[in-house]
Amino acid sequence: MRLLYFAWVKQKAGIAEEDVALPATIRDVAGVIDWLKSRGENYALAFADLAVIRCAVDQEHGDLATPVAGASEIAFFPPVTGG
Amino acid sequence: MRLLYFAWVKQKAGIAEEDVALPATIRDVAGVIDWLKSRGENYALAFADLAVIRCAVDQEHGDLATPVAGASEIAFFPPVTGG
Amino acid sequence: MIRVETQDFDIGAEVKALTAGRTDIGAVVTFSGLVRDMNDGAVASMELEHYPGMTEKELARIEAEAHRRWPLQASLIVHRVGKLLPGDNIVLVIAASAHREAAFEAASFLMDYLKTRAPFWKKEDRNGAAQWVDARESDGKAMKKWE
Amino acid sequence: MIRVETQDFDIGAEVKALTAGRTDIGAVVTFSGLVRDMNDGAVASMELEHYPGMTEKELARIEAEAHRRWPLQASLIVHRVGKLLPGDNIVLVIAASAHREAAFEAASFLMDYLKTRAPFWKKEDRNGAAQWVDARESDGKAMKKWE
Repeated sequence: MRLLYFAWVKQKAGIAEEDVALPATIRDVAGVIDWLKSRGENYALAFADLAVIRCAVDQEHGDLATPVAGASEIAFFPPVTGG
Repeated sequence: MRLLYFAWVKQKAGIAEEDVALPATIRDVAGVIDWLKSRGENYALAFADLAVIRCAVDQEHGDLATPVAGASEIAFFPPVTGG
Repeated sequence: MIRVETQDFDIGAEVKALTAGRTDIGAVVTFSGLVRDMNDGAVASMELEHYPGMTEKELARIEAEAHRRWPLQASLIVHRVGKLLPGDNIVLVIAASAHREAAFEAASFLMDYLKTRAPFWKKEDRNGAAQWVDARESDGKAMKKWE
Repeated sequence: MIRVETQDFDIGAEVKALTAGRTDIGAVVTFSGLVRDMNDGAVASMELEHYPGMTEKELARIEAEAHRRWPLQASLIVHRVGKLLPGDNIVLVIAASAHREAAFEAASFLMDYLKTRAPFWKKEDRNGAAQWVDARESDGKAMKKWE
């Protein structure tokens, strides 16, 4: 599964994208974030405040409860500020 | 005093503009219209339905009750349809 | 700024002229109205008549009222007169502001007021017969919402 | 139609391209958003980051939703990415309809949805320091009115 990071989430995590093999026990986006935070201080920093984290699963807006089974791409980013 | 007519009011009255000397007894736009109707069939035709007559006194929107004393220009026209 | 003229306008050039050299404008809304012919050729052309003198005064009053109600950095009203063909531009309104809400509302207000107060009259050449266009009741209603 | 690109756009040319040869369009509303620098030189430049792939899908979803809600003859969303300077264009939205109410509402809707759902992020170079722009609470409220 491909993970993508944008804007200050990318900056804090120190990584733009990566391919990972998620543990089979992870069911939703919240599970992915918990797992990432356990992998390193950079992720703990990027995901310190979940109120300002947004996500997309296979390029559609999701939330912490969105299931990740079968997904090929999950992206994490701050609230959007375009336009 | 100058009288101006626009759009189908002009067409029905058969005149675009004219200079007139109003009787001193005429106080408002309604009085001007009554006086015009007495002057000829063309005015009677143009002002047959007052619900669709609009007017301006000295280039500001008015209505039947707008005073005409001291005015130098009164215009009669249908509801506007620009834009 | 207001203009009443026979020639066509270029929306991009007008927006550029209003915003050139400025960095305090964040939002520009334009409205342009065009001659429609919904019935495949029924409308051959349209003639725009107006009340010279009052037209300019009324457009200036409408524009001033928009500036009184919203924080606008710049605005423009251009209305064409004379003979126009289906697809031709009739009117252009531009409202520029720091924020988009003000720009959208002011442009919409300018059009609603212009439609009900600016002394223009449309005459269509429809199937060979000249016909004055009737005022739309919905235009009166649209203006009332700003009162 | 939607486009994500680095180059600038010309509002007039885009409107002409959407309306050329048509006589069923009576009203065209455009919104353009520009890089602001309210504090006299504090913002030297801005960088627009986006999520390639999802951006295009999301803009297409937003545009399709506008066509579902209003009778639109044509529409366009153009969003620039990369480095921009104060006064530069950022985004262009166009909505064309038979009547002005639909064109105004659809353009406003497109911007409110774009502002809260399209995956773009602004980073300002402000007094020499790069700073991610915070989302405005008012944008979330603006979107809620369409629900």
